[in-house]
Amino acid sequence: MVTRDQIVQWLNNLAEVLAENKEYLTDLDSAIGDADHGINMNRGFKKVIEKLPSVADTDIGNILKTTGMTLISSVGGASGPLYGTFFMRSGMALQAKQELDDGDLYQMLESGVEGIVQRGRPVLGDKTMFDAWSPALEALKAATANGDNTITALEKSVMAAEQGMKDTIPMQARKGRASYLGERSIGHQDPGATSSYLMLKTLLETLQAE
Amino acid sequence: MVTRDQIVQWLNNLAEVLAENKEYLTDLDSAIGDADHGINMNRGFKKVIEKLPSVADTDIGNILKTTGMTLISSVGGASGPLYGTFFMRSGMALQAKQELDDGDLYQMLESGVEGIVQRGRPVLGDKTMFDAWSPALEALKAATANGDNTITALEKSVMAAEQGMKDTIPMQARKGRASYLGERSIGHQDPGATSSYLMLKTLLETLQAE
Amino acid sequence: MKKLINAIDDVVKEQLEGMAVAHPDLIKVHFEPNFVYRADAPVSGKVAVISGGGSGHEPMHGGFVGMGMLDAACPGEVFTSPTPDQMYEAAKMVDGGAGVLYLVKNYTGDVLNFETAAELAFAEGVKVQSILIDDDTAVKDSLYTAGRRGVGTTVLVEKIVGGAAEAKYPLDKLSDLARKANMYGRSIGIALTSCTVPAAGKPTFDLGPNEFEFGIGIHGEPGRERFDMKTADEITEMMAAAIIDDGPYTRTVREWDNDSGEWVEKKLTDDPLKSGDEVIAFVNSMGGTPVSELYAIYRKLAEICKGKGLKIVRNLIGPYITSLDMAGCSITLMKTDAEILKFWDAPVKTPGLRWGV
Amino acid sequence: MKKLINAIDDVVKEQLEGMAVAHPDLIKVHFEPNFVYRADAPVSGKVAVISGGGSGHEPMHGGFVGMGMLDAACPGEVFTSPTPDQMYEAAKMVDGGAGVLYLVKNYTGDVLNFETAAELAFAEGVKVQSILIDDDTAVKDSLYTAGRRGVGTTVLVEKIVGGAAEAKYPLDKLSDLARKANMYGRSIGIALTSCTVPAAGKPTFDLGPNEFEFGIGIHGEPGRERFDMKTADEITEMMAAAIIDDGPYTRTVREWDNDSGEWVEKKLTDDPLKSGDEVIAFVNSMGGTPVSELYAIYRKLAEICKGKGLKIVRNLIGPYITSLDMAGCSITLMKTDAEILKFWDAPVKTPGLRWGV
Ligand SMILES: Nc1ncnc2c1ncn2[C@@H]1O[C@H](COP(=O)(O)OP(=O)(O)O)[C@@H](O)[C@H]1O
Ligand SMILES: Nc1ncnc2c1ncn2[C@@H]1O[C@H](COP(=O)(O)OP(=O)(O)O)[C@@H](O)[C@H]1O
Ligand SMILES: [Mg+2]
Ligand SMILES: [Mg+2]
Ligand SMILES: [Mg+2]
Ligand SMILES: [Mg+2]
Repeated sequence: MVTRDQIVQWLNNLAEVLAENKEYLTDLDSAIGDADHGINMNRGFKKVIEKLPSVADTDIGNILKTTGMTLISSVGGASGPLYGTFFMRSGMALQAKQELDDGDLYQMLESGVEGIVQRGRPVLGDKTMFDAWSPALEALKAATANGDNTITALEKSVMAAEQGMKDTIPMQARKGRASYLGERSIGHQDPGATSSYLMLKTLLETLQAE
Repeated sequence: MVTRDQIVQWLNNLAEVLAENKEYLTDLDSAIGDADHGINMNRGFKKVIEKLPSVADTDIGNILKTTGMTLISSVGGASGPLYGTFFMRSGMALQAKQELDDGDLYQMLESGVEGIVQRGRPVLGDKTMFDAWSPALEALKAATANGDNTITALEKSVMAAEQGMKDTIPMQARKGRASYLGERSIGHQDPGATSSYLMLKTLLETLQAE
Repeated sequence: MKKLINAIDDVVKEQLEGMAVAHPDLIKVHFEPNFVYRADAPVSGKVAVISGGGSGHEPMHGGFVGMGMLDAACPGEVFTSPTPDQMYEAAKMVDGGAGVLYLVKNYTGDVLNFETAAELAFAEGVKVQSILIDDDTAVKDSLYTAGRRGVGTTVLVEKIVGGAAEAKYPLDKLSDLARKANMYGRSIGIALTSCTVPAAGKPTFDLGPNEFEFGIGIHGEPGRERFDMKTADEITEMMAAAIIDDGPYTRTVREWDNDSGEWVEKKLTDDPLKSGDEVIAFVNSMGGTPVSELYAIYRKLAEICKGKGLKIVRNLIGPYITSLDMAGCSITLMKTDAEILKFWDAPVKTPGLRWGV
Repeated sequence: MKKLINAIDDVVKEQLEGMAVAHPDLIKVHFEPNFVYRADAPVSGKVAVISGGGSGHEPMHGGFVGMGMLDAACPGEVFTSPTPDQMYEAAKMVDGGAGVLYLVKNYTGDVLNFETAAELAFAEGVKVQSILIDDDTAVKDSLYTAGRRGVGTTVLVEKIVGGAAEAKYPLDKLSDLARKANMYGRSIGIALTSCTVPAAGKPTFDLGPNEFEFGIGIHGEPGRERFDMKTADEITEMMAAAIIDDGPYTRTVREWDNDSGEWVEKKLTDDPLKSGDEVIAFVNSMGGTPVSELYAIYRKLAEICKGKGLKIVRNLIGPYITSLDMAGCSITLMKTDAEILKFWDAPVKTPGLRWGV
């Protein structure tokens, strides 16, 4: 079972991780984008951290929705509406929940990723955050079907996300700003796939910490 | 006696010397001015060379006046009207002359320098071309009074001009663009004093070549 | 990095404050969320024209707010799309009852954020439309990319649509004009240097002392290709060819249906320029290139257009859609007709563009 | 050096050609000698206002030729004063019978060449006057220097005097206005980078990555002092202080006496700005600094002026008197009165400045 406090802890940890990786993500974005992804994510999650205390004792659905709305109104760029929608949708899928079983956890991520797909319409191989999420979701589903416990299943999912993130390196971008570079986008890791991997990895580490 | 052809030769040689020293004069001007003195002088004397053939068989006065008018209408900047006036005045002092005795030669330079003074109103120590001309004129006058022949007298004059030029190095400019630099103008040789020295030195070398 | 700025986090805010104190007769600035709006907004019975995008392109968009052009502009962080709350609050502030037209440069971020804003505004009972600007011929196709970027044509569309809005065009007709003007416009940009994003502190890309980037956007992205430096004439020829020889361009855009309250997809194809066309020629500085060099470009461009049978009937030359301190320029050619010319010539009074009043 | 130019010797000529094809409705360009003049010149019964100077300051002066501003502008080579034949031929072209007023920036070269031109024009029977612009507070005294340089105030004087000339001010009254406006204006400039003169091919001076020059002119000259880089607010404070705390300034100018046909010397002293004064505030880019940064400067400048009791009644913000591609800016404050304001507000229609028509 994942508790409400663990979700809050995840978001707090994520803010820290994104602050630490601000330059790294920005550097990735300067190679094939406009050098702001780390700055964007950091600005957004700083705002999330400011907002969290006021909703931390409501339910998980509301916490995630608030996170999504905060990201939407503070990040801007492509990642703002994409991650904003991710959290809005995951929150909507978990209305009134105070804790999550394995099914809920999968539901949370799947709904979030569905939100990304609906907004950005990425397909596999476009060299976007979706290239990290899609294999991560599949791995999580397979592991759960396999009877793995939450942590083990998430571990497999994070490994898949990492692989998916790395797989973006040889891809030629077809969505977002990197697509303008055509072949020159090849050879660089997608910043959004990287932040998505960090998101999932931080969730795992938060749950492991208990 | 200085012949008309020698005067024409002087102007031709001067054009060459100024072309060779284009970068040198410009570098001097970039230290305390606007990095164009060599470019200006070169542009002007290229035009003079174009014009010369059409007046080369008139008289020295006319040749010098044409030189002056050409400089005025092609150089611009401070040096254009100053050197332009120099040649206009020297030409006016030598109306109808076909050759120059020592007195005429002095007259030519003195009238020219008077023109500079009238236009630019420099005084000694202002760090301008006048700081080369003034001692040069004095030395020429003294040498002639001393009974030196033309070449010897001019040699002394050139040496004085060189010294005058070098003496501009420690001066703080009080005229022209370099004056804006205040104390920062100290330690640099004045570009206009340098081109004036070259002018006189080329006259000497032209006369020596016979 | 040397810039006339204070704390990096305050760059956008302080520039907006400067605009507000400089032009109180023309504009007002709202903070949190940030937007610039007409001092006399809302203008009753007039469609409100709103644009926006990342900061760093000044005078666009904030400098184009005022009579005859934009009703509001929403500035994001430097090179980062603004957020839906800015666009939505701006719409509520300037809506004069005749609806709101969003002019959106085609970048994933801008498109996604403006879509959300349009949905929010519609939900509040405001009639909305959102027209995409996508004119950058450096992006070849829309199938394997996010589609052509919105660049120089944006300035021209904002002027023309702003003029028509002032003449009380209703929302549908105004949207048609905006769509047409966008489809009539084509652009290409080059960079002699990178720009430096204040928050990054260093140039976004490196260019050798003898290189230039061809086919850049306006966000310091590297371009389509890198070449050894060439003369102004040669560069102008390459740029003009990119625009004039460009084939038909097809893309699918999403526009809002105010009846069904849903997005509908439209497939749009614009035709190449052809001999006999009358055009507005726009030679733009990316920020670091002085206007004198733009005239060298314009000189050659005029010659090329003449040779190709394109008649330049109006022009605009200067820094209007910039990329911070980047040295470089862009060329936009927009085909015109009587309607476009009429509203191009219409009076405009904004901090960045002013004539006829 | 990377610039959008062709052969270095053609830089000025080709930029003029570009201007000519870009603005045939406003201006014409004469070559050999080079000058830009109003398309409708001569305007009968109106004093012709002529300025000029080295190229590299665009849009000044050629961009300010047109209705309500200059009748002609004489561009020299880059940073080199034009020659008397340009000024004299321009005068003959635009003289509408009411005489010619030369507006001359105070540089030795400009002064000497314009003096010759005035003498030539007078000899041809044209009534002339020549008014000096010398507003750069970076130059402290006029005794041990060539006197204050003509910088930002030039743009304002050209606009104001151009407006009054359009209103048919006679030559004497127009000269008085020009002299007054010059004496009301004070400026200071800073550079974040050098500029690069095309013919020189390399930056005129070197500045470290963390340095700026204070008190520069507009010709790539180094400034009065070099400092470690500071914030926009700190730099604005230094600049504002240089202007506002500047004491009375005295110089001797030479003006033309049309009766005696001779130059007469005049000793002029202008008063410092004082609390209660109304001013025009002009924040200018040296070429490489984008307008967004100018607004950061303007924001602080407005605050300082308020604190000092100076009321900014008009402003101008943008690249108007530049130094090629130099990054940096200048501030000009000009005291105003009803006469100055009236002609500042008067309609103007030039390539570089346009309002009211
Ligand atoms: N259409 C899309 N669908 C999914 N993800 C996208 C899409 N477009 C861009 N992205 C993601 O957004 C990331 C860039 O985010 P960011 O740099 O914050 O925004 P911007 O590109 O507006 O500057 C990319 O690395 C990519 O992963
Ligand atoms: N008032 C003056 N009187 C005499 N010589 C002067 C005066 N002002 C400047 N000069 C000379 O002119 C030279 C500069 O010439 P140049 O660089 O061609 O013109 P500019 O200063 O207009 O760029 C200086 O080095 C100085 O010798
Ligand atoms: Mg980015
Ligand atoms: Mg010089
Ligand atoms: Mg961005
Ligand atoms: Mg010069």
